Formats: sequence, structure tokens, C-alpha cells
Amino acid sequence: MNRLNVNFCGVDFKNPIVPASGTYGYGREYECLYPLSKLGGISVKGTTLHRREGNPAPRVAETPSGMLNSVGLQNGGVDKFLSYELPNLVTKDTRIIANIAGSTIEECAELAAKLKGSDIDMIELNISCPNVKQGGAAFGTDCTIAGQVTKAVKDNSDKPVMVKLSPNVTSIVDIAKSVEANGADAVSLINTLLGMRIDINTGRPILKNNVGGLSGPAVFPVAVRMVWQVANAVNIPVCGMGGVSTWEDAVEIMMAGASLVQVGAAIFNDPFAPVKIVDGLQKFCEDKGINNISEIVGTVKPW
Amino acid sequence: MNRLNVNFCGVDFKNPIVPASGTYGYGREYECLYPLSKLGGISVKGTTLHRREGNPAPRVAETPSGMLNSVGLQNGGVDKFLSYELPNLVTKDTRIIANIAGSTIEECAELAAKLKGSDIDMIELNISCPNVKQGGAAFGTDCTIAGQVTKAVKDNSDKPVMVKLSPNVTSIVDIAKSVEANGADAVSLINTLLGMRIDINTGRPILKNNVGGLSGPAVFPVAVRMVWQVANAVNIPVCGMGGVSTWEDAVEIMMAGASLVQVGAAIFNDPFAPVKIVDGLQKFCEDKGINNISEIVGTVKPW
Amino acid sequence: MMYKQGKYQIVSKKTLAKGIFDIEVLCPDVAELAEAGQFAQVAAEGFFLRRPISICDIDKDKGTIRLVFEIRGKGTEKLAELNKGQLIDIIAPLGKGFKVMEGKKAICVGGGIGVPPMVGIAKAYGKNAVAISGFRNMAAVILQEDFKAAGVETILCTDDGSAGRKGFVTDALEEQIAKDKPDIIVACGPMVMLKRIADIAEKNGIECQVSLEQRMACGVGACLVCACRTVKDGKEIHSHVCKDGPVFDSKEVVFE
Amino acid sequence: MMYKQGKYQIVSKKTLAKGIFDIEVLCPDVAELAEAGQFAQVAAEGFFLRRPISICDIDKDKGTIRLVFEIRGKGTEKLAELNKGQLIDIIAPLGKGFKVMEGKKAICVGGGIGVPPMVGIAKAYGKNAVAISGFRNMAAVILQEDFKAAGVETILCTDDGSAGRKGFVTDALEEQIAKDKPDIIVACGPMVMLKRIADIAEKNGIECQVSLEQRMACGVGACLVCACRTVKDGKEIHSHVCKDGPVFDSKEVVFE
Ligand SMILES: Cc1cc2nc3c(=O)[nH]c(=O)nc-3n(C[C@H](O)[C@H](O)[C@H](O)COP(=O)(O)OP(=O)(O)OC[C@H]3O[C@@H](n4cnc5c(N)ncnc54)[C@H](O)[C@@H]3O)c2cc1C
Ligand SMILES: Cc1cc2nc3c(=O)[nH]c(=O)nc-3n(C[C@H](O)[C@H](O)[C@H](O)COP(=O)(O)OP(=O)(O)OC[C@H]3O[C@@H](n4cnc5c(N)ncnc54)[C@H](O)[C@@H]3O)c2cc1C
Ligand SMILES: Cc1cc2nc3c(=O)[nH]c(=O)nc-3n(C[C@H](O)[C@H](O)[C@H](O)COP(=O)(O)O)c2cc1C
Ligand SMILES: Cc1cc2nc3c(=O)[nH]c(=O)nc-3n(C[C@H](O)[C@H](O)[C@H](O)COP(=O)(O)O)c2cc1C
Ligand code: FES
Ligand code: FES
Repeated sequence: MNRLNVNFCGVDFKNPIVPASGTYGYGREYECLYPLSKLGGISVKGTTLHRREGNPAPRVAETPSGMLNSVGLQNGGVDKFLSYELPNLVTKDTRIIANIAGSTIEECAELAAKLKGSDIDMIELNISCPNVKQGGAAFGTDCTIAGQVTKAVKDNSDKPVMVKLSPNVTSIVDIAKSVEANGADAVSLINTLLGMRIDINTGRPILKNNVGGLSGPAVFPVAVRMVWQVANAVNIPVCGMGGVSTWEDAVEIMMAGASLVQVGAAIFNDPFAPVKIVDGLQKFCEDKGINNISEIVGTVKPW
Repeated sequence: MNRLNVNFCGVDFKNPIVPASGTYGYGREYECLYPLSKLGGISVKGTTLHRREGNPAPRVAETPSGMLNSVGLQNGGVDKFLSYELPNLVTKDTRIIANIAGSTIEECAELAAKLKGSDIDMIELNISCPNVKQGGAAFGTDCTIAGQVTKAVKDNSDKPVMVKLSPNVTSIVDIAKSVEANGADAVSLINTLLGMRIDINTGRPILKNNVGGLSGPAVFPVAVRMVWQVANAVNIPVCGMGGVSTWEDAVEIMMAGASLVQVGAAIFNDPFAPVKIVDGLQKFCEDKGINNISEIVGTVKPW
Repeated sequence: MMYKQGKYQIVSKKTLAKGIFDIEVLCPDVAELAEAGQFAQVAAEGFFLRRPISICDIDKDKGTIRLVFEIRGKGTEKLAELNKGQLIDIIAPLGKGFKVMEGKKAICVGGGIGVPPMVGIAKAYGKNAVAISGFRNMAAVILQEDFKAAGVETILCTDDGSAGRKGFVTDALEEQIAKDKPDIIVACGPMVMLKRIADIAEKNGIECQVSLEQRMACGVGACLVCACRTVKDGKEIHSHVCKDGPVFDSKEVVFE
Repeated sequence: MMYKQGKYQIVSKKTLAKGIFDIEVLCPDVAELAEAGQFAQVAAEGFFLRRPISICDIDKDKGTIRLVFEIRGKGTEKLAELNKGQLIDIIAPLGKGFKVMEGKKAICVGGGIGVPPMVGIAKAYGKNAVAISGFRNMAAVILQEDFKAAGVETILCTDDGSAGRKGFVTDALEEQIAKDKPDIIVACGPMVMLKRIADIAEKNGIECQVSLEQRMACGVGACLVCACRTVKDGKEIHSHVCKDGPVFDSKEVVFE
């Protein structure tokens, strides 16, 4: 009895656990540990129209129960994704979420158009990358632009479009509502919180980019809160992430309102984290007599 | 040689370390461990016009490297502060920062007026409490209101006024500039990030208030980033806080731009934290041959 | 208000029942100050907040206190890894303990992990105390010998009757009162149990003190997170378990 | 690409110099796959990110690898607490190791904590290898006997001349090249040293491999944080130390 399969925007996932974009590459590096078919899906590294080299290193700094990164969307570009990564991924028996980012609305639209007819299962439109100068966070912190870019991608796509929101805003609910109104099929949250670390011996920021995105267990309470707020404000499904590292965390964020769960930085600590979470959810359902994990989505009862 | 004394808005602090509002009461509970005179100052528990009972319990939830609280400004009211707490505090040979919060602009003004002529050294105007329905965060997330309430308090005060900012905003710099333009003598940041935890066994939020404010080491990178951004955008001094728990953290947030440092949640883990930080800063200055700790403020060299 | 913070050596560790540990900590300065019913804020490595654990017993001569705790989550699981010879980081003694009235009779009622805090106070009343303890079943029974060694009469109850009498401590309490009315009842355990006991005490006109629990941060009265509803001068206010309690006069407590 | 993740037993631990530890880990599956120059991602309890540590030596028969590391901060301090018999959580072997060319001559240059990765590769070249090691002073000298035991000729340099010759490894390298030109130079140490060595190799027309460092997260090539500037087909790109390296042909590396 498969208690873990979930339908998310019309796409069937065998389980709700998906490695988060940018933390798992295209899965190649983890295949020697376990088959990718154990995963509900993979949200691939953020893809841009053209190849990008990303920001200079150091691109990572450790923080209490978390980390900062400033990769800056290094990737081979959408053509390489389509010609090299996708053909490999489609053989892995798992869902493929193409995470895309553009510096202009037109670029986002073009990216979506390029993915038309391809074998990807969904698009995740990243309007919240804190590590790039144009697009990125600028899109994700303005309701109007967030709506416009969503619409542009929807208009050029034949796949369900999930929009990935930034937590660095006064009201994530307003942004969520705007992308919903502009056709988003789902939202995913949270991307990283903007942070900084300084090496006190050198008086220099640890990251060459000065600032970077905070992720890992440290941000989990913020993620749970935002997922809860957004799930209660929109009528499209929510994909939750931000600090999830155990099956208990997955249950918690699902109770808050997430139908699908992405696992990111936790993988660096334990590459088996996603499959351990899948196994934990399976056992949780069995122990509690839950027929399908979707039953717990959004069930938190506020006081 | 006192290497640690700092002048902040014209007030002399013997060292830059101040227990954060709400985490240290009025100091009474820690006097049996060490004299309060070891501290640069104390930012007292948030004071309101009238006595408040605060939110129902549970009011605390643990998080990775941090905690959520939803106290909701329980306090005895400003009259009790003036008649009972202040007379005791003035004997302690440390600076007294009165942290105030009101549900309306008028209330804030009235609070400031009540403190006129009293023995406090500074006012810290809290426009960022996430745990109260009116005022609090609502003031701190809107540039215009933040400016108005700042002005109202300044107009009714004879003390330097420091405004405490919320991190739950798209641009903390805009809020900082607005309070500066309206007469704030300093800003302090960050207050807590809004978060949530759910007890997966009961399906209920752990906090009776559902959501609460995240503090502790988990938020430190966000605090450093915001202090850096704000210090670079305003010409008034910055009091930094959020996750500071070691002297190294204090050095880091000072390099980012904080002239004064508050220490909050770390005290729950180690009640000696503030004095250990003072001692650590002293040794740091001696080892590095720094004549006065103020020399490191804002010295981080961005790449 | 007077307490200490430090890393103290664990001089003995015992397993009392499955998942329940009894550790004895050498901390003469703490033991000197401690009173029955107070608690310690115990640091668990890797966790941000300390865990409040009642001081089960105090040996002022040896300079030790005993902490008896049950694994309830990840923090107590970590504490359970500590062994004899290792150091434990505590803030103690904290809070207000139980009243000790020379020559008066007390009934000490504990439910489950609420039994440990009864040891110290029952000992203080000695032969004038009756300890009523309730557990799920025989496997969960702890600390009965400690009461007996101090000359305290014990009444043991289990939910399933696998040890002692079957049934609730409250039934045993009512019978005991009928038999020999005490001057005071002290109790620790689940809120529902405490409420029932408070009612029984009130009905019988007996003074009653209950030890409450609440999630804590500072443990010393500074942060105000550990609120509990109490009545003072006819008005409901928020008191704080760590400083105003954990022991409260049952008449002050608003049981929800 | 093939690596393992697991908790493996530490079978021996030695202190090589102040703050420098040598631990031998029993991990037959890892040892089987490992090559000189690869590294392990080591978990330090209480820290979110793993610490990259080079595999100093591999004993495929015993099924062990050696990790030699220096306390540089809080994470390595925590690792230093691990003792014989305890488990260490590693992901290994990772990255690309050094080239081993049968019958060819190699000079292995290590500076400071860059010396450990030279042990395995020097052993592989055995009598055909010369190991030039540089340290601050006598007290910091490590691993010289390991080279000697493998029949490797050693040249020891210290900054202050308190052991071996006084001066930089690069001077010793130039002299050694003049004396007996090798087929390959392999090196690990500070970036400035590596750059100098690359220049020397280039000038002398000798192949050269350098082992780079960069802050890491995944350690396997998935997260792209460990970028380093390299030249491929005349164009500068960002390669990744954990997957494309840590060992690079020195001609590919853009030294800043
Ligand atoms: C005054 C007082 C005295 C206590 N005395 C004892 C004792 O003698 N023996 C014993 O076994 N237990 C005692 N407890 C309960 C004990 O504090 C909790 O079982 C323990 O905190 C659970 O921690 P955990 O990490 O295992 O659970 P987790 O659920 O992982 O803890 C998460 C957070 O919730 C808090 N928490 C969870 N349950 C409780 C609770 N019941 N009370 C307070 N905080 C809680 C934890 O302290 C921690 O901050 C006492 C509690 C209080 C308030
Ligand atoms: C491929 C590779 C091989 C290495 N081999 C060895 C070895 O064999 N022996 C040895 O002693 N050291 C080696 N190092 C360096 C070692 O990884 C660092 O000294 C260690 O990570 C410092 O951790 P810390 O917690 O003590 O320092 P902290 O400064 O507290 O660490 C904070 C963060 O910065 C990272 N960091 C700090 N310095 C470095 C560094 N130089 N390189 C990479 N990350 C760093 C840490 O991993 C951690 O994420 C190697 C590094 C790399 C990249
Ligand atoms: C190294 C790294 C690279 C990332 N790259 C991307 C990316 O390319 N696109 C994207 O949408 N999010 C990216 N993210 C954000 C994650 O997908 C995720 O939203 C965030 O890390 C929070 O989840 P976590 O705490 O589980 O890591 C990246 C995160 C990390 C740590
Ligand atoms: C229990 C608790 C109560 C607090 N009460 C107040 C308050 O009354 N007024 C205020 O301005 N900030 C209050 N704060 C916020 C702190 O002063 C501080 O801004 C925040 O906790 C971040 O610092 P930290 O990470 O060092 O705790 C409170 C924080 C905590 C944890
Ligand atoms: S726990 Fe801080 S006041 Fe009680
Ligand atoms: S550390 Fe992740 S790619 Fe190198």
C-alpha cells in the first residue's frame, strides 16, 4: 500500500520528498548511494538562459545550525540542461522539476518556452534568489513584478508552474496572492534568508559576495510560519522547504500546509537525508494508520 | 586603561554589552551571580502604559540553535517601573535603557512623557514586537508610521531615543532611514523573526499564540547582515543584537557596524554570557593592541 | 533569591525503570541552598534551552542532590547519555519549594514522573508523612524504597493493578484522609490529577500545595515565558512557574 | 564517481605535533576505493557542515585510511576530541587524486598542513620520489619518518632553520630539480607556495599537480559552492575543488 504518493498540481509524485534546487545538482552525485527512484522528484539546479559562472568563492559560510551560500546560479544554461541533463534524468523514474531563473521577465518567458514540450514534469520559477544582481530577489519582493513574471512564464509554458517565493519580505502572503492571481499553479517556499558572516581575524566578509542566503535547520521555524500563512491565504498547493532535515520536520511543515516538501542543506550534512525522511514518513503513516500522507496536509489546529 | 567604554548618543557606557530587553527582566534575577555594574547597561523589559498580563502559555518553543517566544509584553506598566524598578536600578552603577511599547502613537508619546525627568539614560522605542496585536510589528513594518511614532516620542522626550527595528520587512534600510529622518538618535536591531513550531503529536502549535519571535544564534547571520546594511545607510549609531552569544559574535556584529551590542537569548543558555563577552572583548583589545573597542565599529571591508 | 550555575560532577547514576534515570550530583554549594520542591535548569549538549528537572532529594552532608528524570524527547535523551564521573551543567536551586511544618502531618501525592519531587518533601516530614504514588504499571514503579527508608508510609497505585492497588491516587488520597486527616497535602503530577487533588483538599478543608510544570527559558524569573494562571487578591494574573513556583498554594492556581 | 558514507571506527590516534592529530580509521570499503590525494568529508558533532580532510595514507590490506589534521577552529577542535574506539562519520573517498606514473620520478612538495596529502602519493612513487616538506619550526615537523619508511628521500625545510635547512620549500625544489629533474611535481600547501611551484614547474617544463582548498558544503559536486578559477580551452571558468579537484594540473589553475 503506497501511503506516500501525492498529487501536486496534477503531477503524481510517488512520495512528497524532493531535494531542493541547487543542493542536489541533477542527482548524478548521489546515485552511487541510492537510486534516485527513491525520491518523489528532483528540483534541479537553477537554470538560466545562458551558461553562468556564478559568483567568486568563497561561496559558503557556516552558521549556527545552518549555512550561507552565494553560488549565484552557476549552471550550464538551458540548452545544456535539455541536451545533457534531462535525457539522463528521465531514465531515473522520478519527477523532474525544472527550476528556472531569469534576469528579465522576457528571459523567464523565453526559458519557459524552451522547456515547452520537454520531458520535465513541472517548472519552478525562482523569483527569490538573493545571490544575483538582476531578477532574483528583485522579482520576489515586489507584488506587481512577481505577478508579471508569473504570467509571462505561464503564458509560455505547457507545464504546471510553481513560483518560488522569497522570505525576505514584509508580507509573503501578498506575494503569494499576486502570483496566484496571475496563474501560478503552486507556490514553493522558502528560499534563503539574506545573511552575512565576517571573519573577525581578517575583518572581511567570509563570502566573496559579502552576503548570502541562509538555509538549514536554523530557518525551519520561519519556513513553518510562512508555509502556514501562505497555505491559509491561497487556494493553490504549497511546496514547503527551509531547514527540513528529519521526517518529523517533514510532518511538521506538511501539517502547516505543505503538500510537497523539499529538502536542501540537510543533504550536505547527511546525503541520505531525503531517503531517511521518506522511510520515516512511511513508518509514521503505518504507525498512525494514515492511509495517505496527504491527509495530514494543513491539519494544524491553531489555538 | 578602559578599552571598552563607548559613547553612544552622548551616553557613556562603561562597555558596549547590554542584556537585551525582555531577556533580563530588570536585572534582579542575575544579581546573585555577579554585580550588574559589570554590564554596560540594561535594556529593561518592554514597558507599556498600563500593566499587561501578556499572552497565554506556552510562550516558548525550542528551535535549532534558537527559540521562539510569545510573551506578549507582560509587564507591570510604566508607573510601577518608575516607582519600583527604576529606584533600584539607579543604584546599580550601570546604564538604564527604558524599552517602551505602545498600541497607538499617542500611547508611545505618553509613555515618553512619563519618563521625562526620570533617571533613565535612554529610551528604546520598540516598534517591532511580533507578539502583540496592535502597535508592535504593525508600527515597525511601515515606513510612514515608524517615522510618525518616532517623532511623537522624540517630541515628548528629554532623553536620547533609540528605535528598535523589526527584521520582518523587505527593506530594513528604508525603515531605518525613516526613523532617522524623524529624529531618532539611534536604531537598535534586530528584534525577533516571526516563526512557528508545531507539536506533531497533538497537531497543535507549541505556542498558545500560534506564532512567536525567533531569537538566538540561529538568527545571528541575519542580524549581522541587517546591521551592516543599516549602518551603511544611516548616520546615527546602531545598537546590534540577534543571536550574539560569544565575544567573537560581539566583535563580528561591531565590525558590521554596531557601536553597542545587546545580548538576549544567549543568557538563558548561560546566565554569565554578558560578562563573559565583556571579559572576552577586554582580552581581545589587549591582545590586538586596540585602545578602544569603538575603533572596530563598522570596519568590515566588503569585497 | 540565591542560586548557582556551574558544571558539577555526577557521582552516581542508576536506572530506576525503563527510560528513567537517577543521577546524584556533587554540588555542595547548591545542596547547601536547596529546599525540597525546588528544581534545576539542566543543560543538554546541542540544545539551546535548558531542561527543568526537580531536585528529588538533597543530602546536605554529602553535598549532593539527586535528579530523577525520564526520557521524554531529544533533550532528556541526551541527558541520559551522561555517566558517572562526567560533568553536568546546572543552574540551581531554583524556584519556591514546599512548605515544611514541624510536627504536622503531610500526605505527599505523586503521579508518574511527578513522584521524584515527593521524595525530598516526604523525607522532611518523615514519619509524619504518607506518600501516595501512582504509576502506569509495575514496570514504571520507582522510588518506593526511598520513602520507606525515611520512615514514610507508602501507598502504591497502578493504573492496571500490576503493583499495589489498582486505580487512581485520588481514590487512595480520599481514603487516607478519611482514615487520618493530614495538615497539608503536597502533590506533583499531571494537571488533571492536581486539579482533582486540589478539589479534594478544598472539600476537606486541608491546605494543599501543588508543583506545576511549564515550558521555560531562563528558569530564574527574568524572561516571563513560563506563565501560569493564578488568582491574587481575587484577580486573575499570570504568575511564573520558575520563580513564583513551581510550588503553588492550590487555591491560587487556575486549573483550566 | 563512487564513494561511501558511514560511521567508522577509529583504530588508532596519535598526536604528531602540538594540535596536529593522526587518526587511523577502519573503513575497508572506503580504503578499497581510495586513491592518494582524495579527501574525506568529516562530520564534527554540533556543526552543520562537514570538514574536508585529505586522506593522508591508505592501507588497502588493513582496510584503513589515515587522516591527519590540525586544530584550526571549533570544528577541528571537536574532531580532536574523538578517541580510539569511537566512531567517526565520514563521506569518502571524494574528489580526484594525484596521477601515479609507473616508473617515473616525482617530487612531492608539502607546506605545513599540506604535508599529510603528500604521504600517500610519495609512497606510490616510492624510491622514485623525493619529499620536500616545509614547516614553521622544529616543533611543527611531522610525518618525515613516514616518507623515509617508504624509501622516499626527504628534504626538510623550516622557516627558522630549527630543523633541516632554513628557508622555503621552493628554494629546495629548484635545487632538487637542478640536481635531478623529475617527471612530475605534486604539491599541497598555501596558495602563494603553490603558485611559486607552478611557476618553477612551468619554467622547467615539468608537469605539475597542485591540491587546492576551498570552503565546501556537499563535498561531492552537487552544490557548487567550492568554486575555483580554472582555464579550460583558453577560457576562464569556475571548476569545483571537491569534484574536479582537489588535485588540478597547475596549468589549469588561475592563481590570484
Ligand atoms: C519545574 C519542573 C520540574 C520538572 N521536573 C522533572 C523531573 O524531576 N523529572 C522529569 O523527568 N521531568 C521533569 N520535568 C519535565 C521535564 O522538564 C521535561 O520532560 C523535559 O523538559 C523534556 O525535554 P525533552 O528534551 O526530552 O523534550 P522535548 O519535547 O524534545 O523538549 C522540547 C522543549 O520543550 C520543553 N518541554 C517539553 N516538555 C516539557 C515539560 N513537561 N515541562 C517543561 N518543559 C518541557 C523542553 O524543556 C524543551 O525546551 C519538570 C518540568 C518542570 C517545569
Ligand atoms: C580538499 C581539502 C583537504 C584538506 N585537507 C586537510 C588535511 O588533511 N588536514 C587539515 O588539517 N586540514 C585540511 N584541510 C583544511 C580543513 O578543511 C580546515 O582546516 C577545516 O575545515 C577547518 O575547520 P574548523 O572548524 O577548524 O575551522 P572554522 O574556521 O571554525 O570552520 C568554519 C567553516 O569554514 C571551513 N573552513 C575553514 N578553513 C577552511 C579551509 N582551509 N579549507 C576548507 N574549509 C575551511 C570549515 O570547513 C567550516 O565550514 C583541507 C581542506 C580541503 C578543502
Ligand atoms: C548551495 C545552495 C544553492 C541553491 N541554489 C538554488 C537555486 O539554484 N535555485 C533555487 O530556487 N534555490 C536555490 N537554493 C535554495 C534552496 O533550494 C532552498 O530554497 C533553501 O536552501 C532552503 O531550504 P533548506 O534549508 O532545506 O536548504 C540553494 C540553496 C543552497 C544551500
Ligand atoms: C523572551 C523574550 C522576550 C522579549 N521581550 C522583548 C521586549 O519586551 N521588548 C523588546 O524590544 N524586545 C524583546 N525581545 C527581543 C530581544 O530584546 C532581542 O531583540 C531578540 O531576542 C534578539 O536578540 P537575541 O537573539 O540575542 O535574543 C524579547 C526576546 C525574548 C527572547
Ligand atoms: S522561565 Fe524565564 S521567567 Fe520563568
Ligand atoms: S562542495 Fe558542493 S560542489 Fe563542491
